[in-house]
Amino acid sequence: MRKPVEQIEEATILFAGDSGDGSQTIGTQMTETTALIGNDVATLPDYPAEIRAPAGSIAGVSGFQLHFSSEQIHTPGDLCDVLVAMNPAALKVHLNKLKPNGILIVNTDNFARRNLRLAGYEEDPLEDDKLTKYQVFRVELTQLTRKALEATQLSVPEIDRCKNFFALGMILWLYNRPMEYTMKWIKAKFAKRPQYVESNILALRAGNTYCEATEQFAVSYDVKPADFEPGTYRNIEGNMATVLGLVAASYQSGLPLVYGSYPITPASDILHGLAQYRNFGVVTMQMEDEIAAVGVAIGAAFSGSLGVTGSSGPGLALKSEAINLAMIAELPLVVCNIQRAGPSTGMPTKTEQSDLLQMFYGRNGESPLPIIAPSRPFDCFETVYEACRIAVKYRTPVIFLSDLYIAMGAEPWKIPQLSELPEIRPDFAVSADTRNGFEPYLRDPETLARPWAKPGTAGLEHRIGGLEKSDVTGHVSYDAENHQRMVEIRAEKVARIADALPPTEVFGAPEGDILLLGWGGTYGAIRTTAENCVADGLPIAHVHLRHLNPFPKDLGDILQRFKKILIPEQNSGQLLQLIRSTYLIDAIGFNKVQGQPFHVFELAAKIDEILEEIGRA
Amino acid sequence: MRKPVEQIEEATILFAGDSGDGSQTIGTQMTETTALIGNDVATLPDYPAEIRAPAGSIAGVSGFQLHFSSEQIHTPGDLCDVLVAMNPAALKVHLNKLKPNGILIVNTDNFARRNLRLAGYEEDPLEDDKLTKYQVFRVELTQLTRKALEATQLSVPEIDRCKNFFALGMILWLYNRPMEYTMKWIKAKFAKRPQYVESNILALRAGNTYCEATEQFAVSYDVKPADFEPGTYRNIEGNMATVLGLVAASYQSGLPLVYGSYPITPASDILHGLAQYRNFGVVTMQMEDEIAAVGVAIGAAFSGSLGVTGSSGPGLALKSEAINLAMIAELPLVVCNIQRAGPSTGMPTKTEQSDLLQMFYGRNGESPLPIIAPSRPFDCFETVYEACRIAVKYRTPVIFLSDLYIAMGAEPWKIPQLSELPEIRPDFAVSADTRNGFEPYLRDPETLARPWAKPGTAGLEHRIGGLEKSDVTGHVSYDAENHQRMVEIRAEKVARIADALPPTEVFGAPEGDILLLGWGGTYGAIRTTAENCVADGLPIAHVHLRHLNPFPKDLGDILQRFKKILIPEQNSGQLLQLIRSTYLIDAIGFNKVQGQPFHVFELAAKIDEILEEIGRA
Amino acid sequence: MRRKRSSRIPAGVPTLSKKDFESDQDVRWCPGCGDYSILAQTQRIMPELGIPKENIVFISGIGCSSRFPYYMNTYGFHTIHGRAPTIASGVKMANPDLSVWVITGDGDALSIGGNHFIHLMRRNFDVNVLLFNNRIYGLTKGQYSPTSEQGKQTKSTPLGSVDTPFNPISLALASGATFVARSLDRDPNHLRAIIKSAFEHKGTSFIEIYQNCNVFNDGAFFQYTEKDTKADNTVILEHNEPLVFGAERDKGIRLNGFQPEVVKTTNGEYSMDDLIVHDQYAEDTTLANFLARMSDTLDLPDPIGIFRSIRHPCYEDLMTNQIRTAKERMGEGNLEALLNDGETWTVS
Amino acid sequence: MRRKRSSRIPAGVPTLSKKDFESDQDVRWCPGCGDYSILAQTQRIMPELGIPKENIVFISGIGCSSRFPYYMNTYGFHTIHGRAPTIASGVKMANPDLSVWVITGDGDALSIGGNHFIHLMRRNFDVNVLLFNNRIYGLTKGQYSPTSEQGKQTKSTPLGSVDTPFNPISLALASGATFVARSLDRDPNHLRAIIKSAFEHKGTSFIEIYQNCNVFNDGAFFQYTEKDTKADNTVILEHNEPLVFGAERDKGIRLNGFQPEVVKTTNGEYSMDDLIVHDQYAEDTTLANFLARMSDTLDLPDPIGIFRSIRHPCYEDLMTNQIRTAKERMGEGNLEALLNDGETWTVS
Ligand SMILES: Cc1ncc(C[n+]2csc(CCOP(=O)(O)OP(=O)(O)O)c2C)c(N)n1
Ligand SMILES: Cc1ncc(C[n+]2csc(CCOP(=O)(O)OP(=O)(O)O)c2C)c(N)n1
Ligand code: SF4
Ligand code: SF4
Ligand SMILES: [Mg+2]
Ligand SMILES: [Mg+2]
Repeated sequence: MRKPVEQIEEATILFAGDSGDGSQTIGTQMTETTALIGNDVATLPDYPAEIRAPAGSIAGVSGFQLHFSSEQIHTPGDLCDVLVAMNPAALKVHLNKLKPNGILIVNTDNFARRNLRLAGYEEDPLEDDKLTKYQVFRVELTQLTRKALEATQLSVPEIDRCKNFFALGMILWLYNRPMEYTMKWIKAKFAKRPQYVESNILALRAGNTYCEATEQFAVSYDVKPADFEPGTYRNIEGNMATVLGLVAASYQSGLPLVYGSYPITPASDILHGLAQYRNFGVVTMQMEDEIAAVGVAIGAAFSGSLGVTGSSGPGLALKSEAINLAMIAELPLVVCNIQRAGPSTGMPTKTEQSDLLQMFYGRNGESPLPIIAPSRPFDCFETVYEACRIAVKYRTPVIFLSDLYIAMGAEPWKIPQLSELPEIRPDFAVSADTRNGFEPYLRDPETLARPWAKPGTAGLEHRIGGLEKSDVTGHVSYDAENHQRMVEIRAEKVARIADALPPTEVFGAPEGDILLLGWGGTYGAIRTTAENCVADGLPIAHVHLRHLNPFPKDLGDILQRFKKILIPEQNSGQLLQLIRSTYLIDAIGFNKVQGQPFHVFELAAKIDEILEEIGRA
Repeated sequence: MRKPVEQIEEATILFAGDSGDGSQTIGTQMTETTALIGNDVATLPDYPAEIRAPAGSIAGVSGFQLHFSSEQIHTPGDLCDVLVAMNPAALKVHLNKLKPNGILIVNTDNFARRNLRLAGYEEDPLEDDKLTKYQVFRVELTQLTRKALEATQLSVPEIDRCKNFFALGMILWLYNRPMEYTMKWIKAKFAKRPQYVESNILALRAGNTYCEATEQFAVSYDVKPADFEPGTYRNIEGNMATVLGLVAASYQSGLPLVYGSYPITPASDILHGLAQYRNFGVVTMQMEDEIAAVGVAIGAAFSGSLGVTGSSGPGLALKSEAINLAMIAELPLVVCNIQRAGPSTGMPTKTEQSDLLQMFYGRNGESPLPIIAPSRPFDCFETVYEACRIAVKYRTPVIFLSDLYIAMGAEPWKIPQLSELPEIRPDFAVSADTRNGFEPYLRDPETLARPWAKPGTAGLEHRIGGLEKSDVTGHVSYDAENHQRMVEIRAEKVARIADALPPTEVFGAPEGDILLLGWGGTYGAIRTTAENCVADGLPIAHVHLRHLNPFPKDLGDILQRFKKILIPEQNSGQLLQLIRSTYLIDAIGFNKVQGQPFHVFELAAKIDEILEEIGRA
Repeated sequence: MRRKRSSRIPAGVPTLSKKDFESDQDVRWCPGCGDYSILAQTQRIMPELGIPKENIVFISGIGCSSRFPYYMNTYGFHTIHGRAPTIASGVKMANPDLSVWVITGDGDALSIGGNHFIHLMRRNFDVNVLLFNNRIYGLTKGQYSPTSEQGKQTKSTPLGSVDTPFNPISLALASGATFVARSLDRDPNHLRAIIKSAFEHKGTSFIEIYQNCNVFNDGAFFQYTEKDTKADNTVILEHNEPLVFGAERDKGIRLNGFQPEVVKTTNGEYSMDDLIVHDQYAEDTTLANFLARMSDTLDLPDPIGIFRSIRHPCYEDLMTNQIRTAKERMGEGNLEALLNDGETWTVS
Repeated sequence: MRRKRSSRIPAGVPTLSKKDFESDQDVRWCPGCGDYSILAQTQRIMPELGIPKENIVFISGIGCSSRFPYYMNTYGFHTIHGRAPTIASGVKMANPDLSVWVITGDGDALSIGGNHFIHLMRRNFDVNVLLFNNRIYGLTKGQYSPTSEQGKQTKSTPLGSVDTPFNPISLALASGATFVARSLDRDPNHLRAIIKSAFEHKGTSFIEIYQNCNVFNDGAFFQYTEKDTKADNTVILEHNEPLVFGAERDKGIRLNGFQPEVVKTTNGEYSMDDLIVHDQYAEDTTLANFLARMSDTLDLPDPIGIFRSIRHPCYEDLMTNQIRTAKERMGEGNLEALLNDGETWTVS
């Protein structure tokens, strides 16, 4: 008879194992299925260092955390209800993330002496009593999988590679999810290798029936669909949303997209993604280095295409001189920086927000640029589209400042209607409408944008370059007053972008004790914290900035309405710096520079601390 | 009979002509002579664009301004007493710098139609009455020179090239200066071309006697020697002082100097200067680009040499990734940035202070570096020496932030005694003094500096790199807490430099209405202004920062003691930004971004304006 | 002549003259600079190329030579030091119909820009590269460059430079350049002819132009450019012609094994048939490499003319083909479909 | 063997073993990666070089291959992408007594680091460069590299790459490299021998090592490394030996004019004497260039071994000489005198 099913609101599962164990695969599959049956989901893949570590070692552990709920959620969750540990190293690394009394599933077949030593365990943790505060399920995953697949013609290594699906089968059972989506995926994935289709599906089923059959689990759980606003949804990662946003901007503006890049973690997937869309006329150029990558994008922009380049911190450092050229040449250009943990090579597979000031100031001379940042995976679509719109409208390079956490995280995305996408009008110059012939630096009085005249247009032949140019004519000029004027115009042009921005959304109390001010990938943790506070009736609000340069015009007023401004950042206080100097407000920083996202409980604790100070609670 | 001599306190002379006219040469000679007879001097060479402009054109005008006095002075002067205009273009460009009733000497032979047109004059300015408010001296400089040299065997072009010395002869007479020093210089300079020695000396004498003989000048002037504190002096340009400071640091520390560079205006002269000193063991490497230039300096530092690299803004942008490597590797390195007008290629021959924030933040991740700036030409010596001292003591790259104005300006320098130079101790690691063998990231508890173990030292073999490293051992680490700790340690190490800094010198009122806060090349103009205010009994003071990161510990208190903080900068307000965010003070910026230094009258006017506001005067 | 993409002037439209290619900016180089001649020859040859000037783009880096675009009344971009090849690649990729010209110097192309230079060659974009080699840094007032002879005394090397110079022709060949040539600022006719062939070549065309910097490196090439010495120190390369040189054209170059030697063709011992015959269309670069090195390692005369001219597919064409075939196979991209691609679900 | 600066182990001191060169860090490459073999051969050959390990420095850029220094128990610097040659140049210049090794990959050395690579070659610092050529970007998980064959399908080029690859040997030769060789991760004995010769060569030594990336580009070089195909697809270069290859060593390469051809040496028509004889000490690079291109443009077998090995002065020695002679001429620098140099005046 069917085992009892318990209704719960949400759950967090962490799949962890050796890089080779396929935790990322089953994590993604569980996410897909869960999203498809209507839960809200948020994920956090946690890769080991770029380079493959020895099998079974601590450094080789790869994890995938999935949080799903019948309510709206914004983070992959602080602690987990279920931890699937495929080997001792995975247990060692992730046990601290499992809630007390949480479910721990271990593959006992991998707990041989050698594995234990590799993980740095003196003796077998499964033996001693360290695990008593959890519900431990010891499963001979390898053996069971082999048994299930013995009929197949596959070699033992091949069979063992299927054990992750056995684990997935168990989890699907545990949360009452259908196997069909995964089976569909397996069939597509191994279309060319039918024997693998069979084997993986066998393993999946085996894991599922194992739970049904054995006494292991008394109950299973069900999480009802969340209520989303009507629309068509898909699950999407940040980098993929960025890819789609760029293609959309090209499609809607009619400007062919030329993406110049040089591979670097975590930006490479944007190059890989865009390279798929030649049928959209997308040109991707993998160049010899980051300088060449931005160079081709600038050249393309000069030719009248949508020039885009993308990289991460170290690459941005190299691009800075050329970006500065595009700035003074006033050409539309979109520069994507998918931040990772620095400084220098740093920790390339970990997340951080420490390039903000580099984007503001990492160029010689006075070189103001618009900077905008996405707040969550699906927001990359809208934000990068906005970057393209601003670049084209104002004829300026725009920095799209994403980060590894958003780039690799996934969540459901309500697919927009094309009609909802703002218009992007290239408005190329077609004729010289001034008495003095074509004047490449004669500006639009409203936006201060200069004309975009592409080669091939008769009568608009002109020369631009990196030397200071005289207002209107664009000829080289060393004139003192002209230089002052041009420096001011370039600053003013960026400042005016704020004129056309919508009012800033303030979540929570319109005024009160604490304003949580954030930007980028910290959105999920901050918003969840704010929601909890608001639910507790605390006078707290959350503002999340998409536009970092220029700041929204109403920001100053909003800041005035709160006793304390708390700025959580995954750096040592960069937005903090800018807010303090701009508004002369004694804002407080809450800084975590660990390559890991904020936990909601960390933020909550900080807020309590501040409330203490200002004498509440 | 000798004409009357009038005693005056100071004078400012501007030599201006076509690039080919040799104004720089005679300007420098007048400076040398004037300094040698004991006046205080300050100079401002004003070059045309890098590239040679058509003879006689506005763009081709080259000027050299000299200010000398019997008192201490700090600037080349706002307006001039004498303008020597060798052609109409020079007149056009510089006439506005001549004081009312000032002396204007023009070479009438160059005022033919063609020259006038080139200078954009409708009709001859010497004809109309625009010049009535000046004492105009029309001299057939070319003809007179040819007459004086007709006896020589030289060709007419050769002869004409001597006319600048004719002009110098006149000026020397006008200010009662001896010709001997110039003659000595001419003899040395043309040692291999005796005919030129003769011709130039003839021209010099001719100019001199011309004044004596003709009615042109009724009186001549005399400026008594200034009283300098006892010592031996020489006249020195900023870049030359930088060269000497680097050689001195190498000499005193015993660390061989390796200077890696790639030519760029205005930093090239440091490379040229250092290349002269092979006998000091100085290695200069002109590399393929700025990245290679900083690369060899880093390699040299790793090998135990004094690694130094130098460039200007665009070059610094390119070096930023590698500087970041040196930062995380914690190697001593000195990075010289001789700022020029940006953004991008900008105006390479003009001065600016707009790279300050680039030096602070132009690197990915959290990458704090010490930044120090010289305030005047001779100060480059002490400041770059200090940069070397800090780099070696704290094992960190240090930014030496000079600018074109200081680099090319000249003034008398009291040559220091070697005994006055602070000690620089390499303190190389010689043995592994820990139980666990050598630990490359085990720090000095006071400075937080790590050991400097150079290859070749047995037993200290170790590996470093750009990936995050674990505290103490220096092994690669992706550990979350370790990363946070390392980020904090690197920041703290830089912060601690302030512990050992002397108290900040406050010139003028210890407290009061306005504090003029400056850094770098604005020293002269600000100090002169402050001196005038103080003389007028105004409650005004001047603090000039050498250390920009970290700020002196007492700066905060000092700022508190004034009603208004005025920060004059040749940028759009970069130090201003840092001061506002650090001290939450509503400091005011006074910003001039014109490629030209501040004038004292500009600053004075701004101060009056502020005093108005706060209701004084 | 090979087909070019650059769209030509429709018949009937009045053809252009040198004047049409002169911009309104006054030319700023030192009097006597070799750059003037190169500019003049370029402006003179342009009308003969038969493309409207709005379809022409000159892109340069930084240096005296790189001021060039300001003086051409076409589209132009004076970019940053060493990066012109990258920007030119972007321009050409974005609009293959444009006629794209890169103007660069020995420092710009071979020092800071060395990497972009070699990668441009291997990608074979249909652009023309004019390298003004004056063996010095002119704009920064006289430091040695990667083509300066070893031991050169300059501002930055008072005791002489210690590095061995690059041979730009060898470097271009090794990088896979499909058109490699050398010409002289002081031989206007030859220079114009070479520029024209470069234009007609489909693929990256590289021309090294010996250029005199009379201020900082005067006479660097006089042995190759001046009447009295030219004939004995240079050999003019002509396809299918033997390597003959000398004022009396009585000297030739012969090969035994891999060892070349100079022989007299007049004393009966050797005839023209014994000499190396130039083949600029050879796919294999052995001969071209030999010619490139003749004057430095073998002190034979210096070859002037076209070393290599072969047809390889261009980057922009291959990329454009990928786009065309992708559209054929998958159909013109449809954004709506793309956004709704993959597993989706609908909430109503 | 030529004299080296690297100070040798004094007689009597116990010589070292492979173990001495293994660091305490566990090696992190994918199981089966060719890098393991290269590391092992390097660690095995080190003791034979007879220099104390504290005088050895390994410098790398970024890439899988560039992790190498962490595993060598010598001084090491894992720098930034493409810049290892510059840092190595600084290390060697600052202390010519050190034995300096550059470890790099095809992307590190030829893509982002291409410019430093060619400039290192022309400066001829006495450093040894080991380029692990796996024709792919390993660390970033499989994009094509500048040595990947045209049309290569990778993550970043799903429809195939459109650029023609570099030939690293040609590029090194064109840059003036004085020692150029090729070896294989799967031929330990040959690899060790080549590494040793590279060390013994005074000047920049460049070794291209074919390395298998079994994860992202498996089998790229199997035709050259595997038993069954090796003999017919490679020719082993030996100084003064004819170019003979084939399982039966019955095939040879002969030249007529500049046209090479493969001939049978057993059917009587041709003998060994007709074949091209390798001369690795030739100053002129014509032969070396021909060998470098044999397999790409002429589809002849791929040469393995030393292409070129000649003696040129090293940058660091020329610079050191300038310093020595300057000191001789002007005397040891005296700071006091320097500061007081030129026109001075005294105020008392
Ligand atoms: C990033 C950067 N580094 C250095 C410079 C300074 N610079 C300008 S041109 C040049 C070299 C010029 O030499 P070359 O390319 O041979 O051109 P030429 O002036 O000789 O025609 C240098 C070093 C610069 N403008 N930008
Ligand atoms: C400035 C910069 N750009 C890009 C990267 C990303 N990256 C690291 S290694 C690498 C290429 C590795 O390929 P290769 O040099 O062939 O080494 P392999 O991994 O194949 O051994 C790239 C693009 C980086 N670390 N730094
Ligand atoms: S410096 Fe030389 S290259 Fe530059 S313009 Fe003058 S002569 Fe020509
Ligand atoms: S990715 Fe390739 S090169 Fe890198 S370690 Fe794995 S097998 Fe070796
Ligand atoms: Mg040059
Ligand atoms: Mg590789």
